Amino acid sequence: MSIMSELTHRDRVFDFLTPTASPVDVRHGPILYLEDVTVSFDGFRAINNLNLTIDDGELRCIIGPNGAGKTTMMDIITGKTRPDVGSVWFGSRHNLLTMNEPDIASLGIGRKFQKPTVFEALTVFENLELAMATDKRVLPTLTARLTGEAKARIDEVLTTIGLTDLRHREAGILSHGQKQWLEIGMLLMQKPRLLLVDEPVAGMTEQEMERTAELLTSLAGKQSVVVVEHDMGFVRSIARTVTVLHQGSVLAEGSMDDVSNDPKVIEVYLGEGA
Amino acid sequence: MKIKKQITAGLSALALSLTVSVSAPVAAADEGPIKVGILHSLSGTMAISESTLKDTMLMLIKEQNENGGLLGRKLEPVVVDPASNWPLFAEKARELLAKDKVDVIFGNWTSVSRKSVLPVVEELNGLLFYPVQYEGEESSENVFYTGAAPNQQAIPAVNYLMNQVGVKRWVLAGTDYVYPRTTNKILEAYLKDHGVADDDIMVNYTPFGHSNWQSIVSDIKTFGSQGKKTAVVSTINGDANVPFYRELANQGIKAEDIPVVAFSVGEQELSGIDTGPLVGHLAAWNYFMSVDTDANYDFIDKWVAYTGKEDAVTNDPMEAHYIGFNMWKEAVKKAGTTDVDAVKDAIIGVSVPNLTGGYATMMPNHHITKPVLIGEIQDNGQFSVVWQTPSTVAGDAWSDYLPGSKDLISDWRKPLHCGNYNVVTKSCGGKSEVAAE
Amino acid sequence: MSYSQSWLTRPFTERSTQIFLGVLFLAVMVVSVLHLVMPEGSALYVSSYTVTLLGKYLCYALLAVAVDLVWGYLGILSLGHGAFFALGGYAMGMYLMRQIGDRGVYGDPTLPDFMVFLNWDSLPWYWHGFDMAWFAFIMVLLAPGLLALVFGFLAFRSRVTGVYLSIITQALTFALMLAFFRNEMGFGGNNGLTDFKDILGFDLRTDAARLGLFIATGIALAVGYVICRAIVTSKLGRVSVACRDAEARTRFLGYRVERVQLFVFVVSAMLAGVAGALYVPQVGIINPSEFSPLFSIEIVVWVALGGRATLYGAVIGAIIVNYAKTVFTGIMPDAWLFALGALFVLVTVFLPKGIAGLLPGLKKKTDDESEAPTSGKEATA
Amino acid sequence: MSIIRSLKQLLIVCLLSLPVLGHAQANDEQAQSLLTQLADASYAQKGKIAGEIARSGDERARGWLEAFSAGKLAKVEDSGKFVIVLSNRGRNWTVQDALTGDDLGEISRRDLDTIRVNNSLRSEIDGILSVIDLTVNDADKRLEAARGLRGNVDEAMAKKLTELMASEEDADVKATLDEALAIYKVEEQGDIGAVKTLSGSLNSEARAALNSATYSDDPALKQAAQDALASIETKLKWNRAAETLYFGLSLGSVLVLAAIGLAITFGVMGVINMAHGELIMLGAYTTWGMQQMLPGQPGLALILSIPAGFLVSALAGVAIERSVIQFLKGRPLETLLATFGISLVLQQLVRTVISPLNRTVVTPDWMSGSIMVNEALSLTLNRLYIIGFALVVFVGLMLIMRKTRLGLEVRAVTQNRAMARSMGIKATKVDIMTFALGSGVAGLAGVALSQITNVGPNLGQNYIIDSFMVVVFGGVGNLWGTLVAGLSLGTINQLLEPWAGAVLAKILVLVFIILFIQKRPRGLFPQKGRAAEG
Repeated sequence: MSIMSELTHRDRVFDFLTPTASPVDVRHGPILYLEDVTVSFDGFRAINNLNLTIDDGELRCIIGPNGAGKTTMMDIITGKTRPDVGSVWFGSRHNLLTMNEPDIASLGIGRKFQKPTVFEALTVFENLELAMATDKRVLPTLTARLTGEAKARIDEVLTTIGLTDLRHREAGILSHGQKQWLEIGMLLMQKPRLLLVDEPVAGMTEQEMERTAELLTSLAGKQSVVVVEHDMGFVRSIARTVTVLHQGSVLAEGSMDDVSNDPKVIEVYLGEGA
Repeated sequence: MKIKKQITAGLSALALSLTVSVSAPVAAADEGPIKVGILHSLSGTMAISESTLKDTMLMLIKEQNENGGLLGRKLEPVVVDPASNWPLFAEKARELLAKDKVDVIFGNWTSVSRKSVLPVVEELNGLLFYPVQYEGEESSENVFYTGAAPNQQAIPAVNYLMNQVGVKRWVLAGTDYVYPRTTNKILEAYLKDHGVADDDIMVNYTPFGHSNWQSIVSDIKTFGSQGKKTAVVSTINGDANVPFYRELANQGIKAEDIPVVAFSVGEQELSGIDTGPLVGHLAAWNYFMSVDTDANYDFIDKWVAYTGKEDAVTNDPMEAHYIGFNMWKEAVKKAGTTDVDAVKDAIIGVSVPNLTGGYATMMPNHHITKPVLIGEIQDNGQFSVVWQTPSTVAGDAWSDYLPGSKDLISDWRKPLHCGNYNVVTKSCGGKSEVAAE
Repeated sequence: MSYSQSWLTRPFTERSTQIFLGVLFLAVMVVSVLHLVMPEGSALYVSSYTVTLLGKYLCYALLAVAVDLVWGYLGILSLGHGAFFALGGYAMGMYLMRQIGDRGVYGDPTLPDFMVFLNWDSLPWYWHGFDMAWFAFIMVLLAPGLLALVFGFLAFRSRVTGVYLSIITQALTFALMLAFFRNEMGFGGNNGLTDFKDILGFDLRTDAARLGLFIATGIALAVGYVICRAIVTSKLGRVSVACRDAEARTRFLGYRVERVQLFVFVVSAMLAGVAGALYVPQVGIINPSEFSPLFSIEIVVWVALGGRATLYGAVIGAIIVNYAKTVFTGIMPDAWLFALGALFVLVTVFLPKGIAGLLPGLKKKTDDESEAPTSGKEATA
Repeated sequence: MSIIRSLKQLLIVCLLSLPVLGHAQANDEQAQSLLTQLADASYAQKGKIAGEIARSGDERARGWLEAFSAGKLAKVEDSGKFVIVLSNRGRNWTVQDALTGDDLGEISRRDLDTIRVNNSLRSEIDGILSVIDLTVNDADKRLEAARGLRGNVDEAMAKKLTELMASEEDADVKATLDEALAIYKVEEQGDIGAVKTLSGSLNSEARAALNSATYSDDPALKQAAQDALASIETKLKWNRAAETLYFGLSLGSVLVLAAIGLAITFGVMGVINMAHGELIMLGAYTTWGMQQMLPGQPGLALILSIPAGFLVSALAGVAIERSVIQFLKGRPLETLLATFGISLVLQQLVRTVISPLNRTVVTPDWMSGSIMVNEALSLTLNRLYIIGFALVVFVGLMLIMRKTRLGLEVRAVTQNRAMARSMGIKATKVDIMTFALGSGVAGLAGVALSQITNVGPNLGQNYIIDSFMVVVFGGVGNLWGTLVAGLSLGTINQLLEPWAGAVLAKILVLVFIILFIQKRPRGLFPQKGRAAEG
């Protein structure tokens, strides 16, 4: 059936040329609400009535020990996991719980996985090309041509992530760090309103870390960024507001200094060198 | 109907009078070996049945060569493997005729393989000897059917059960393909002609290699327990038989209560079954290994010697090949050449001894005369003949019991020269271009 | 690759496609010429038997290309492509049956012989229209296409993947095989459809018709190959590879994975159908055994042998295996299954990239050739 | 059936003359002439002569009759001597002089004329023997005989039976004889009282008698008969239901047996083992081989084949694992292709080495036949054994996976290979063991299947697809799933078969599986964690 519908919209084949600014409604400030979200995997409560709001253009860091539910939270936001109860809203118009991954993605929520996942069989260039925000329905994709401006955009991102020389190498051969960068690059190509970044600096050198920090901070403002990270140093270097997750719910929230002095947090992090 | 009967009667009389005794003068120039194509599956599901037929042919050819070959030329077997794959049958037939230029082909077992080869043989004007009992409803100028037509197996068997055993209720059980379908159709018509009520006939079809017979056998059991003598007419094919008979035995159906008469179970199939529980069940063929004639015993000795297996068995299709080969041989001698058209004309009316102590004659409809034997399974995997037709029966290409074909006859001699001549409309239907020749 | 071209012209710029089309064209030409010009009996003469045989190989090649499209680029191992092949074949077979007209043995003007002799009084509804070539040819695409659409829609929507998908495709073709074996279905049961007379007015038994079919098959293969090439070199092709390697990631990029899969799957099924349709008139019979799961698995092995995700590899594989089959079943029948079996094992264990992997020269070159200019452009862009 | 009638007369005479039987002295001339008559007579006459032989009071008579009905009484062509065939296999038969009982060694089949017998004769002779048996002391034998008499009673015999009944003390025999008489009375005399006796009897002869009674012109009898039949029908319905269930279970257990090995190799190891069917086949051929090695004691051979079959297939499994699968770690779809190749090779190997023909595997007596729950419902023994066997195998596997070190290690390796390794588990060893186990179980399935289906090169192919369906339907990597899936699919199939027919039933089951997988892509019992994924 889907194919049929595709065929009927021949007139719109080229509408990927028109920029896809997501129609997210942020007049009431926050771009992401999570309300009393709970999800449990056979008995074990990964998320336990979690409440979280991210403001438009905010850069938020989320920390927490293993199993605090950080990744699960991202799964819920991106539609990979459905919560048992609770509501998740993108802006004040879109109920994310009623949508699937592609819809959510095209709404403007980009995600970077904890374990960098790029398309290893494709070249760096192609990876970015696929990520580019365009009409992603089947036939338009089939007949898609690469326009000059699109190429320009890709080159721009290539330079940002510093992979210009490797553009035609298969992504499979990249180092761990480079894959991290490529994936971030793919996020940029998506032009998302909200970036969910899971452990972006794992396996990166000091310099790379700094550049990542710069990049993320520079993004904030235009886009909202949620960073999940273990590396406290890195968090401190970028964080304005920090949320501490513990056992699936918010343990503390505030500036880095506040939370790091919070006894509860210290207790949780005891021995984790916070 | 009547006209047809007369014609066929006339034909057979004429044919029998044509019996050859002297062999034609041997061709002077030696034109290299005579090539005999053997088209039997050596791999795949049909290898079970067909590989022995290949060996039979090799044995016959070897023997013929030891006796100085044919027309002073050696016979050279050309063996190919259609691998139980029907399109491959057509391809291999083409290979034999077009590439290897064989003078004659002996081969095929399943109906579908024959149907697939048929157009090729007709197009390239080859000779095919088909050794297996089949559903009839076919007569090709290029094919000689040395196996039984329905009237040479099914109908006599049913007669036996009806008259000698007094069966009143019938189960027609078969594998779901064309041979059982047609045979059962013919039998149904025949039984109804003989006053069997509809609800005294139970028809059942199962897929190839069906292995779970529990409910069907128990149905048969209930069907058989209605007070009238019941028999099963089985056209169940190959592999499905073992589980079927096992289930019969285990559900305690004895041959004395509900005899099963099978048309596709021969010595070879039995060699794969524990026959103890089957004693008394029947089969209808034109030959049994147990037939008490010297010709047969000699054949068995040769076969055992050739295969080197003391327990090697012979069966009906092997005899069919034996007859077919000898007929072709005689026809070639008679025609003095292996030229297809000459042989085609020469072979009609040729008579050769069969293994059951009689003669087989090639009829103008390319079917042969055969005795019909009913045998009961013995505990040693052999059949003991309990009844047989007083004389041989001529194969009938077109059944009298099917509306589509009751008015059709086949006669490949001039002037008629037609595979399906309609005696009512007086016209040669279907392959009109063939008749035009 | 030259990303900026239109998707349909793009394949022609690749070296590999150019070579492939060239070789194919040459082969077809040579065979036809030798068949027509050379006198029979001369060493160079190509008999109509050989022509038909080659025609059959080309059908298998097209089928293999179809399988490679879904397996190589989409990562969907279909063990049921034989079903689409056979459906196409049956559509063609039904047309050919209707062409027989009253030349069947029973001389019935409309009913095929097998129906007459199973006492069918009238043509079943789904046989209507097949007396018209155009209708039949549409059905050749539609029948497999629709099956693929429905099946794929269900399967991909509920994200059935990997082994599970392979197994249910196998179940699909197995079920169809059993169904077509039933005589009640009205497709001739085990005997299938056979004894064809002529196609589009040409007598199938003439060498001319044979040659025609052979050339037609060659063209079909060329077109099919180009279409597949066009798809895999398009952005959609790259998305397919993306789905193959990281399905979840592709979803998070906003692509509807299940639709991509469905689209490619249906295209592949239609190609298989065309292959079947060309196969039937050349071998002269279509029967349910084409649905057998074993056949479908064998197809996959052709592809594996030739080399996944290259398309031309699939063609090479199909031709080599089937040529070997022809030879072996001729000279040493018993050895055939040993050889085939050994082939399966050796290829999968020692030759994971298949034969195509052995000639990287071709593949590598194509990439450089096609990328050099574009990369240049991008640098200056 | 005039033959039967005449026989019946004979029966009575021979019954009356029973005391004579045995005491009479041997009289060879008479015997020779009788046998000669028997040999030359037409089928119609043979019965009569058989009767005379029985009556002749020759103590060898019984032996002759038995040999005759078994088709093992033969005449040597030249000498005209009568012999009893001891072994009738091959071209030369070992025989024994029918009169003197001396061993005559082997005689070529050519020189022997077996005295032909057919079904009706055979049943006549059984009749004769059974009537003789009616007077023996062994109650079971009498019961057998009485059972055989139902439907074969006639006027003269009826009298005799009534006498016998009077003297009969065994209740079952008495009841059966009573039934036999009642059947006779209903059929011949339309006796309503007898109808009462028959009502509720599930015996087919009884039902037949009642059926015929419903056609009588006497309304009372007609009514009575119909009522009786009705009551029987309701009984039958329940029996049929039970029967269908039993059929379902037995088919299911076959599926479970075939699939359970795959549940290990495929489910636990993620190897798509297309050669699984051939491993089953090997087990079946082992059974055949065993029976060849131990001729004459199929039962023992079968028992021994259980460990042997396991071993053979397990070793084959190890060979496959070492030679191919170990190189295909983490490439499940490739294992499919490779193992498919192996399956082809194994098949052809059996064809060339052993034979393309099916092999005979004998069913031991204790496994053939069926236990009669009642006249209408009897459970076939071989299937009963297989159900049991399937359950035993299943429980055994469960214990191995749950309770043994191996099971623990297997689960560890499949959950997380690297982790297991680092904890000192030899992953390779575990792989070998697991695959061997799975293959061995396949071998066991083969041993069982040899009792219900062909033992031939194609045995495996017939079960491979079903096996995969069962495993996938049940949920890969879950033994319980396999059990439930197998049994339920079997039952569904058997429930559908009566109205859908065998073929359609199978198709419907397949379609059902396809749709089910749409709903639950991971099967009935999805596996947690790293499920065997493509």
